[in-house]
Formats: sequence, structure tokens, C-alpha cells
Amino acid sequence: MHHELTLTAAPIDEAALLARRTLTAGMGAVVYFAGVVRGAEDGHAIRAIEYEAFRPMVEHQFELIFRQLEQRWPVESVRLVHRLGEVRVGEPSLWVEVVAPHRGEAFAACQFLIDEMKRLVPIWKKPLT
Amino acid sequence: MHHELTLTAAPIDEAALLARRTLTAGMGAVVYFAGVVRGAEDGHAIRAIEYEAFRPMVEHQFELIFRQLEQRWPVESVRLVHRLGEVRVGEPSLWVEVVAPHRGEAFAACQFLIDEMKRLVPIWKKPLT
Amino acid sequence: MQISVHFYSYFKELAGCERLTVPLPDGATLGQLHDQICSLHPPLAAMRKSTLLAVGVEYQDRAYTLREGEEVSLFPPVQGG
Amino acid sequence: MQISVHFYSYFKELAGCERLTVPLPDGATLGQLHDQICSLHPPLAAMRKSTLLAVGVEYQDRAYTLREGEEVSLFPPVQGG
Repeated sequence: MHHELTLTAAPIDEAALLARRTLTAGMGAVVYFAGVVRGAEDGHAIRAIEYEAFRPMVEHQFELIFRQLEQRWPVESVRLVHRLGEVRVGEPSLWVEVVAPHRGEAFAACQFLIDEMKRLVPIWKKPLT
Repeated sequence: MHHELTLTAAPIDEAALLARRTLTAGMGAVVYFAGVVRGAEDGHAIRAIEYEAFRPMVEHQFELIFRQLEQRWPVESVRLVHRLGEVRVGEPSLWVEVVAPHRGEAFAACQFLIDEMKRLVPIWKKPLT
Repeated sequence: MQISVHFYSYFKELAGCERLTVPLPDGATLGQLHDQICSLHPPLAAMRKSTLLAVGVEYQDRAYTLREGEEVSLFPPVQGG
Repeated sequence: MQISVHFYSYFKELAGCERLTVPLPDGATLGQLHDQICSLHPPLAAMRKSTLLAVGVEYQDRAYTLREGEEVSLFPPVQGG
């Protein structure tokens, strides 16, 4: 399984990521998820979220999750981008792409990846008002 | 809920669709699905699939599905594009975008939409070798 | 009454036509129409179980009572996506 | 032995530092280190139940036996996405 992890302070360029998509002739399903910073956190208006990461552990934990994903579903490719630092309201902080033969496994793998990230990957957020 | 249905013989321009995305400050999740024509159908190599539709009924059945989706999840926007006519291997025949406050509802609504489409919307395919 | 019938997908090949008009007694049901079409076009009878029936743009079941001028569609399971 | 401890997210504010070095007897466990840190920094004791413990880049439980030179991290529940 091809996998690509990017942790970046720069805005996520979804169009550029899309343009770099590759899939072989057996792949029939691509699922994307974009997680966008909402304008309120716990009922209070915010202007941005600041993301902090323990980077070496983020990379290692994602490796472990990718390995599990690969064992459970016939996924050809996973790309994941997470922004760090300040992300303004309306901008994506997370972007995920999963390429698989069929849609059931693409959806399941994408949701597994995000659920496991939220459980295990050491990234934290701080709302900025 | 905003909804947009496009049935088209032209290739699906995912980058252009992405560029037209709109979401309000309460929306935190966007799920995309691209269904791509695979290189084989029932174990035989193909070069394309030809899609046929009973158009007025396609439009009506999608309307019914959109209405149900709206009743079940707080989705802000759904856009769906389905190609008709000949679609070559490796090209998307279906593109879906669902915008919602949280990822659980965005994933659920997107999968519901595709499942219901596959059950109710009168579109048929013919493999071309 | 006259009922106009449309076929889609490979049902066109099975019926040997895209469209036909069927004379029916007033009060006839969609099921009676389907039976009549199956006896006219035996290859469609073999697909009876998986046939989907619509009147206009709505799915209907066999008990539906047809009215003059309605358009009926017969087709195999749908395959969008 | 000396164990280096890192704090992340609001645990830095609760501890009043990003990093500290704790002297421990050989064979001490991660749980003993955690207890010692909690008694040094009471605001962290209040978060004891939800604290995540890692050695290097792996999560470990309180029974883990520490070795000289290992780096320990303490942090609150993660919130990526």
C-alpha cells in the first residue's frame, strides 16, 4: 500500500493534491475527507485553532495505523495531510484520501483512519479567539 | 439543504467542482466520493462503460433521496454528478460531495446517498470491450 | 384504455423494442399489464422476479390500478455509480 | 537513573514547564514516575485519570519498567483532525 503523510504549517492545497492522484485500473473508489475549522468551539466564537504536535510520535503512530489499515482492507493508497500551527476558521486542518477497489472498503478504511488518529495520534488543539 | 444534481456526458471536472465549494462557519466536515470505472467487469477486461438513464425518473428519485437525507442528518449541502454515455476506464462516473457539521453525519449521509442511488435511481451500465 | 410501455437497458433487447402501446380493460392493474407483456415477450417472463415497474417517475407495485394515458416503464435492477 | 520528561498541550501550563529531568531508582516503573510527577505538580494529579503516557514514540502502561536515558511524555487526550 502506498502511503503519504504530510504535516505542514502551510494551507492544504486540495486542488494540487487532487491533481497528483494516481490509481491503477483495478481501483473503483476514492473517498476524501476534509476536516474544516468551525467558527465556534464549545459554543464560543473563535477565529482559528492552533494545532500542536509531538511530531516523531505523530509519524510513528500514523505508521502503525497505516499498517493496520493495510492488513484489514485492500487499499491501494492513503494520503493524509494535517496542518500544524494556526488554522483559520473555514480552512481545512485535515485532508485524507483513500483509494480502494470498492466503495465499502474505501469508506470503512477512511473512517478507521480518522477514528484511530483521534484516539492515538498526539496532536492537540487550542482555540484562538 | 442546498442540493445540486448534474447528469452529464462530459468528463467530471473534480477540480472545478472543488473550486466552487461553499460552506458556512458551522460546517466542519466535507466527504467526497469518486466512483471510477475499473478495467475489468466480471473478470473480463473492458475499455469503457456506457451509462443509460431514464432521466426524468433519475431526477425525481434523487429528489426523494435528497429529501430523506435532509430529514435524517443536518447536512448543509449535497452535490452529485453522474456521467451518462461512454465513460472510459480510469475516469470517474460518479462524484459526490456532502458538507455537514461533523464527520459522522457527513460519512453516514454520503454512504446513504450512494446506497439509495444504487437501489432506486434508474441508471444502467453496459461494459464496452 | 391504451397504456404506453417503455423498456430500458437490456429489456429493450429482450422485448425487441423500446416502446409499445398495450390495450387494456379499464381498471386493469400494473400486474395484469406486466403479465400481458410477459406473454407477448417470453424473454421478459424469465426476468419477471427481478423486473422493476414504474408509472411515470414513481415505482409502483403490481396492485396499482392503471389510468388512461399513464406511461409505464419496465427495467432490470438499476446499476448507477 | 535520570529520566527526561516532556509535557504537551495544556500539561505544559499545568506542570509550569515543558520538560524536566527526574532522578529515579533503577527498576522504577512508569507508574512510579507518574506518581512522583503528580506529587511535584498537583495540577497534574487532578488530570491523572485522563493522562496519556508514552516512552519514546510508543504508548506504555504504568507497569512499564523504565531504563536510563528513556524519554517519557505526559499529555492529555489527543485532539487531531
